[in-house]
Amino acid sequence: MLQFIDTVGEAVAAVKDGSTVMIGGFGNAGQPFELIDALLDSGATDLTVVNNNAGQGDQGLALLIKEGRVRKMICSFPRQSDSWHFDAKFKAGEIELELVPQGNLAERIRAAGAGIGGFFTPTGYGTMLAEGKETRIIDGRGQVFETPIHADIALIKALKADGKGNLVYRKTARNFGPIMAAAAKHTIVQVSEIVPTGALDPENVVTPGIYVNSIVKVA
Amino acid sequence: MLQFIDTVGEAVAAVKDGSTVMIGGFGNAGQPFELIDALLDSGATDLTVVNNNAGQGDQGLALLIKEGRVRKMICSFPRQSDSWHFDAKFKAGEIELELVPQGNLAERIRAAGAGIGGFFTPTGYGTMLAEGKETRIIDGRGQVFETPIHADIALIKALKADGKGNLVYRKTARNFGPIMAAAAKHTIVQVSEIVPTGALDPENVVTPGIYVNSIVKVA
Amino acid sequence: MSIQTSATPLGRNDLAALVARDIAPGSFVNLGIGQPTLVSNYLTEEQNITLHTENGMLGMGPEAKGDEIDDDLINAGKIPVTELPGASYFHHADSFAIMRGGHLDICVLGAFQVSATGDLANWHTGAPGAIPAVGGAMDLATGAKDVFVMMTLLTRDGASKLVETCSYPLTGVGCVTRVYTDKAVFLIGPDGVQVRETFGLTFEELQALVPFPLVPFEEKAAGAVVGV
Amino acid sequence: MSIQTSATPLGRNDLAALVARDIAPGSFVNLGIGQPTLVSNYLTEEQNITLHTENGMLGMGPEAKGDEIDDDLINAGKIPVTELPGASYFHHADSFAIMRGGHLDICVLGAFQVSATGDLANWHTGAPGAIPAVGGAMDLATGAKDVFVMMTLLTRDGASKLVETCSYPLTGVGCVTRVYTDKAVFLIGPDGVQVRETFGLTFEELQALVPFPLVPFEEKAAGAVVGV
Repeated sequence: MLQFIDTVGEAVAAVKDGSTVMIGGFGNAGQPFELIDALLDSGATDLTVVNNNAGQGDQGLALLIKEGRVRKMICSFPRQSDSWHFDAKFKAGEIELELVPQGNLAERIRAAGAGIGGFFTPTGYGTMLAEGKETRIIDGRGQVFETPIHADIALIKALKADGKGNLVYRKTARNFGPIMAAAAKHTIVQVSEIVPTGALDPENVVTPGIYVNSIVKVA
Repeated sequence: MLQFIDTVGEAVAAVKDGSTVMIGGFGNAGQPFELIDALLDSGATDLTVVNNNAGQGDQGLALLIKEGRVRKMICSFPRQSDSWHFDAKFKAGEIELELVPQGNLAERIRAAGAGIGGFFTPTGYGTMLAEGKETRIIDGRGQVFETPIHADIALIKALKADGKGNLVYRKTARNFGPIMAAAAKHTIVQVSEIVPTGALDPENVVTPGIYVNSIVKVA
Repeated sequence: MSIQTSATPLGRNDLAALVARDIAPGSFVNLGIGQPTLVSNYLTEEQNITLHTENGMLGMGPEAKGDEIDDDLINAGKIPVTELPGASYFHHADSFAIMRGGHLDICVLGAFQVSATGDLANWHTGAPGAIPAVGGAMDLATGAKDVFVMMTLLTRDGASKLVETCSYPLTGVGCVTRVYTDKAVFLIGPDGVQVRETFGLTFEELQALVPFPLVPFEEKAAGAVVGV
Repeated sequence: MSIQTSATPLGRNDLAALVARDIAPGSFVNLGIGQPTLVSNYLTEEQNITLHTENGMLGMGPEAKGDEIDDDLINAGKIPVTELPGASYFHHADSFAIMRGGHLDICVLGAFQVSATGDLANWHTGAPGAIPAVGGAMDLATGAKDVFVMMTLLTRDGASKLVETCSYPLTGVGCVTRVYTDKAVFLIGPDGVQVRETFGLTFEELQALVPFPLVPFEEKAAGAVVGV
């Protein structure tokens, strides 16, 4: 049942130790920084985190990693100029990494939401990221079998929500939000604005409310 | 290269004998009637047609079937109270039928556009529509392997197009349009209105122009 | 037996009202073509149920009348419908992702037969020469969290549609969780088929009509209201 | 040889201008991070090229400056960019469906190595202890109709990056169709690696740098402009 929640702290109480947590965003666009900060405060640990990156600088996901709360990262691009907290944990053998081509990451998340048991894709065929995976030749092209990525929780950021939990996003901040909302059992959304039901044009809803569990407005 | 074409007749000249043609629409909503009529006039034959149904009454797709121009139908729901032309051809053994659960039809069309080589789905497992297909148990559920449906041509209907070929639809007339546009090598769209580039909000574009080849305005 | 709740068999409308009462507030529901459509007449505003139609919409309203009719706004049965505040439209793959991804709380379907283990047969008689048509039935049967069936218990010839094994071609395997009939409500689970209530006959009279052993409902088992 | 077109090696900007000239009008193009980004500076309005960025946009404009900067509008390199009329936004799975479904006419990527059969290595040095990061490189390499590589022909140590077989971990197999370098443009096809033009050296001098046999360009083979 959809809930409108007053504080990010109450919203992230749904995250338990050992949870798999998807976190939206690509770069800073679409990162639910306030929810991530609340997750840091919540103390939840032993997390598997799904995000495109593995934290940047000294904020958000990078701090979760620094504090040793992330057991495993599933991401496409961990290494960046300012991913020092991940780099340190990785080199110390204190964090597990599942490196996934970005398109496979997106498609595997989408597959989880869409009830697909697995799919074949040419991406990664013949590379070390396909090692140990099932492959087959389809229509003359080598393809790799990839499986859905499900999550217990999704933390995402949208621009507006209406009373039914329908969401719209803004520009490239949309990125992983819609597919993560569909792939997680429990989706928590921070929005800039809550509008009355009926205020969003049904043609323009990007994430229907069926995928949303908790909404919190962030100033 | 995107083309704006004056008449439906010129637009459907891209359909050749033997082509696989996807036709949008669910019921009358989203059916590109004018394009289908033009296809009838064009004389193209030996077609494989992908549509949710197999024609209704004495119009559109039903007439293409009546005239013997459709070699094979790929659809989910051929039998209706007014599908008499399909029924007659089918009983006479003059048309081939590939019956596909509607969700598999949609997902297979989507897979073609998205470059997926095939996928496993629980839909149809243990039924006669899975006979002869590869199956496996994934996470304890029986699943069936389904392959993408590609097409030479898509004929679809949208509400508006801009100068870049971006499309928006109207209500439940959206249905198969966006996924067929992506799955076909050549997508022909009939629209009610052509608006200047920049007149559609980039947040609300449903089909980006990259999927569109020909646009014809139908009064 | 104490499970009897009505002195007479239930009519289609009473049955629809019963199904509607059993849907939890806030649920997302897909109602199949035919008899299940009647359920929408008995959903209350307080229940705040969101209806999904497979042809690309959440927040579907009642059937459209007169000036409300819009050729671009129809349901899966191709009947003109209306749009409620908070509705949304999406394309067919996204619509079936909602169904197949397990996001619908309940779908309500008609049936030719339901088996003791929840197999569903509702799309094809298998008769020689019959032209098959499946539509979205297999996706709904396989994808919804709970699949409710509404049907008469007996065929016109008096045979039970609740059977040990379906003789008609299957729509889905082990997918039905409840069966609402004119004579009884059945809950299908790992422990067999429980009879939650009977209408106009005793448990023993009902058992005599159904060709496999039934189990009287136990209060500790699954209750009435299902959904979110 | 008649294929030489320039008396000196090409600088990065001249090379970017050459790539831009070779893109057919109306094409949909993805420019990778780094050197390929320079190509956008040389695309003309008449070419009507639509740029895609993997993080969910078609119709990307130039880098944003000053007041144009919007934290919600960035490219794959996380640089603030602008929006052109006719742009569209979509989520990550839809964005990668564009790339993976073969809808982009051309992508332009940097590389560590390209093999004689078009294998690409551009994501990982394979050095012990190096933290790998792949991003969208494998999707672009595998999905675009044509994959152009821009790189210097030689490493700082003077080794050819055009190799018989890649020693670095692969990004994609047999995917590169053209290689633009400071010393020559190479076309990779079923008949081997053709040299379309050289910059500041003869075919024979070029051949001496590359560790497998090159083929001089024949006019009948693939021309210059590629795309829609």
